Amino acid sequence: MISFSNVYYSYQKGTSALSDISFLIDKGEFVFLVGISGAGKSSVLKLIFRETIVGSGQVSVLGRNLNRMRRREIPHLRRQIGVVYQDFRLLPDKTAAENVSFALEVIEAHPKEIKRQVPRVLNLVGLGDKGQRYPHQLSGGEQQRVAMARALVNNPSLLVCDEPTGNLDPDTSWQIISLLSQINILGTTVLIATHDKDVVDRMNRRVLELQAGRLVRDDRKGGYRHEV
Amino acid sequence: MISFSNVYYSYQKGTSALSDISFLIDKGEFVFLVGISGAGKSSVLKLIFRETIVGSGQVSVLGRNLNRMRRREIPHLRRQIGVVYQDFRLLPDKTAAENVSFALEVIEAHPKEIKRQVPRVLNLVGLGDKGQRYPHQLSGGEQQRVAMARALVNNPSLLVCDEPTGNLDPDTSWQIISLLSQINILGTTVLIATHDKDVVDRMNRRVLELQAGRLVRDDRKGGYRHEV
Amino acid sequence: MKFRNASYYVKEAATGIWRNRLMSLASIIVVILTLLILGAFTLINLNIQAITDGIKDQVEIVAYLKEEVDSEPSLTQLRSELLALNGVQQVTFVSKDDALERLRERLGDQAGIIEGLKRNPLPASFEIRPQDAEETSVLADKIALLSGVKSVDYGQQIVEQLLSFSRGVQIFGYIVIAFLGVVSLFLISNTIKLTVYSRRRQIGIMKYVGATDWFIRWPFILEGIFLGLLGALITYLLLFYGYTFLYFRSSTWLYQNFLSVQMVVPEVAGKELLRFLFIFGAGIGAVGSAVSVRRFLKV
Amino acid sequence: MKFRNASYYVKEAATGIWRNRLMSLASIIVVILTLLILGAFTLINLNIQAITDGIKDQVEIVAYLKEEVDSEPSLTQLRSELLALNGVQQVTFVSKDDALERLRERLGDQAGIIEGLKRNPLPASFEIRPQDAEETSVLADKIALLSGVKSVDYGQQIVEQLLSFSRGVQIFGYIVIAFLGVVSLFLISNTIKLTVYSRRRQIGIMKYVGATDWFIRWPFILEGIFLGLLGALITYLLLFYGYTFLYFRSSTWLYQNFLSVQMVVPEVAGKELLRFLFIFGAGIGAVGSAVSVRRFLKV
Ligand SMILES: Nc1ncnc2c1ncn2[C@@H]1O[C@H](COP(=O)(O)OP(=O)(O)OP(=O)(O)O)[C@@H](O)[C@H]1O
Ligand SMILES: Nc1ncnc2c1ncn2[C@@H]1O[C@H](COP(=O)(O)OP(=O)(O)OP(=O)(O)O)[C@@H](O)[C@H]1O
Ligand SMILES: [Mg+2]
Ligand SMILES: [Mg+2]
Repeated sequence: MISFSNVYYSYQKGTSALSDISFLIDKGEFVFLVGISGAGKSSVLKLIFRETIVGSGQVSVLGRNLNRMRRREIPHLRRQIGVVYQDFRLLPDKTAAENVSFALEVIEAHPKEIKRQVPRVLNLVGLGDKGQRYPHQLSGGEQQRVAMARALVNNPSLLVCDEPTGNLDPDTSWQIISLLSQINILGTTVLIATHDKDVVDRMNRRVLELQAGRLVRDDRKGGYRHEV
Repeated sequence: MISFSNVYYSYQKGTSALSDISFLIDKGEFVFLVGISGAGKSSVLKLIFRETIVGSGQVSVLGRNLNRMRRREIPHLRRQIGVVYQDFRLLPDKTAAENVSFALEVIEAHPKEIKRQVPRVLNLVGLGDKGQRYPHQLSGGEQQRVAMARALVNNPSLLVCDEPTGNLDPDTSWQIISLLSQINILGTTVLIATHDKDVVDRMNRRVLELQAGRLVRDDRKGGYRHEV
Repeated sequence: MKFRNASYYVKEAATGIWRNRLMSLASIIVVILTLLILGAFTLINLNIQAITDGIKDQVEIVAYLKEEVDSEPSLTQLRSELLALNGVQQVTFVSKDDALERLRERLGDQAGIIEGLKRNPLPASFEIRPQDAEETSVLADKIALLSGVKSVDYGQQIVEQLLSFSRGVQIFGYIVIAFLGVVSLFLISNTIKLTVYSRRRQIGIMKYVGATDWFIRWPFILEGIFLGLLGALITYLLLFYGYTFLYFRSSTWLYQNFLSVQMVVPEVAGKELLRFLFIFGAGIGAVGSAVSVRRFLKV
Repeated sequence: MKFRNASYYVKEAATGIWRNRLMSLASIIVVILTLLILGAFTLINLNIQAITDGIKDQVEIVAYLKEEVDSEPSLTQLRSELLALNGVQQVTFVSKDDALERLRERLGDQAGIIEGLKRNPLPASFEIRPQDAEETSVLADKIALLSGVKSVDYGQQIVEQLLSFSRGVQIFGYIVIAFLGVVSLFLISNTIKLTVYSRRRQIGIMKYVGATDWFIRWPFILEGIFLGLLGALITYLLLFYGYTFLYFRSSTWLYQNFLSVQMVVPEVAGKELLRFLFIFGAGIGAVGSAVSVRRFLKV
């Protein structure tokens, strides 16, 4: 599903954001990506949905080598990946419902399908009654959940979430994570970059840990901290 | 320092974001504001730094009645309050250091003072080496810490933080909270809206809890959840 | 643009225009203002061209006849020879008496001078109007060679000045229009660039959600076309009614006062204008939008 | 603007311009293009006014003298009477012989007619140039009343047409300039509004950090002034050198070909232009920025 081999990446000459990262995520896995602030989690995710392109090494996602992907193929990749961005990236002049339906419009879903799916996912994230609000009319956590709804709506085969519960209280966080877990059971591969110790510990799933751009841990079933 | 009495607020007619909120925060206190996503935490904070104005009831901050404050007095209020916004609100075309120094420019601090203070606070939040980066060149947690540095830099008598550790790992979060606690000891009043259960539990300070826009708890020394 | 998507694109364009009202308004204002300048000068140019063409029409060659040519048959013979020449539009005969009469008029207060004459010394002449004023001198040379023609006069210097002047004015007019056209193009596309720039983040976000370039581009292009057309239409109405008003207020005055100048009738001017404005407006709108979006699609 | 802050504002304005290069460039382009149109038409207008003034200068009143006025003293007497009249600029005497000579020239090919005369039937005359062409008819009436003057002629109809025409052209010129001025104003301030709009969030953030309205406004105003001045300067250089080039290429040609028309010398035209462009550019820049920022300050 996702394979990194000897990936190096740097935003600016001289500095290095990722060094020699190699890992493999199979179809159907549920993986946490942890590490302190600035460790490189978001950078790893950006490489997966091709926001940036590797410096050296190989990245392949969904069976496709991203190193050699042409510009016009990128949209097709992204349609198969649901992404929750750390900074949400909601369209400011579209309502919550429109933001979600946009993800269906781009895959040219049938209008009827759109009408059915959008309220369903908004309900899933607990925003059934706030579809007509614009992003600036929602609380931080509500915006984050709209982003989650948008990532889920077209049943992607890979879900990539960057800090999806940063603005959510523990209870709501747990609901969202449970939702992701259910979706995972239905076959979607899930990769979550997070700082939420409770969630990671409680789920006890595979954990990748980054430290200053290096992969320092890959536990089959682990917690937020390395157990000694 | 801060007093709310019978405050009601609603963003749109018919709905209500805050209902009948009354509380008092004294000089030198350290207070957590908790509640599930959408409970109204940010709304309370917005009333304090006068982003919005009460529907009915009285809000006074730093001894001034905000209900009767004139538009041109608002900047003077805000200069005495350090705010960490939930969505950071960094100036995108200024570097991290410039964002921080801007808070000193507006109070017309002496250039020498600015030169001295800015690196000091950036160091405090662990970004001593990233002052020359633009916000989009920083990780989510780094941006959040720049926002924290900006709030701290002019030694405000009141610090208001909206979800200041949402994008930070537990260790960094704890460092930031410890920093706030130190500043509090030096006399600054601190009010933090947060979802971070661990932090609230560990600090064991005063906790205000909101539920659907109502104040349901005000513990002198409490945890994230109400102890029964 | 697949047909299934067309309605989506139109809807997107419509909401885009509405939700970015400030931007849309700004674009339309720029379209209207620039096209107003451009259109106004097109109208002015149209009239100037008509006037200079009118002036050219007044160019005439006078062929003075030899004294011996005065019988009806020989005059008819010469007239048909003249009409047979290439580029002759009209031939008028001026008899010796006509010529004297004209001179009398021309001299005005000094006409007394004619009374002292014993016999009419003026020759009869043919006045020849050339089809194309530019060909006057060539034609005059040919006429001079005809038997029966004593001498030829077409005010060489004046005609040449006139032609040179009208050529100058025409070229100047076209230069001004071209200059204004280019400027309008820049101004409009510049504004579109700014409005698109203010939505650059959104374009990026759309790409992150998996939209193809064309999926993002079409609504912008439709917006551009619509705003361009609307701007062109408003400009057209302003100009057409403004021009018609002016026409009825000043055309007679102009005609009476100068050189029999007549303004181009509004219907004719309007039709030209309409086509021009619409193509220009919609064209810039579409192309400007498409080009402006491009630079933000690279994410 | 306290002096202590001035350097901060200037620095802010400079970095603002640089970090928003695209916007700054767009603004400058608009300033240049609109001022280019405005400036070009100001130059055209300046020249047209000069030409029509030149035409007016050629208006003349001819006072034909009675036969009996032919002695030196009586002529001197009449001349001084004419010069004593209000509004007379210049008086030239044309003797009977001069008049005949002129007629001969005027008749050209038909001059033969004069040879048949026994005596010169033309009167002597004074040609009077009025100070102000508009006063011609009043002056002519006064002259007609002088003893020794037989009749007065100033081509009433032609002069009136001419005056009416030059008045029309002047008014038209000023209308065009005013129209272009207003349009430029809108276009430039519209662009500024758009550039400020793209920074509206930042303005809001500044207010949240405790900046006063003026603290935010000054850098924008300085930016506006700077971009306005720079645009005006570039426009000025383009127009001045373009005009000078044209002047040297076509002035002689114009002079030789038409009505002794002469273009306004570049130095004179340039000075007018410079002051005009600078005030206009800097003014719109400053006011446009200040006004545009205002609406985003309300947070
Ligand atoms: N656009 C950029 N230009 C330069 N450096 C960058 C850029 N984006 C990120 N970085 C740097 O790369 C490093 C890794 O960033 P990344 O965003 O991957 O961290 P992260 O693990 O997601 O952190 P966080 O938990 O704070 O979001 C950080 O030191 C950051 O400063
Ligand atoms: N601008 C707005 N217009 C309309 N409704 C709003 C607006 N801002 C917030 N709301 C609503 O008011 C309620 C309280 O919002 P608030 O931002 O105070 O919540 P919060 O406690 O900060 O939540 P979170 O933890 O998710 O940030 C929410 O239901 C939200 O949808
Ligand atoms: Mg990150
Ligand atoms: Mg909030």
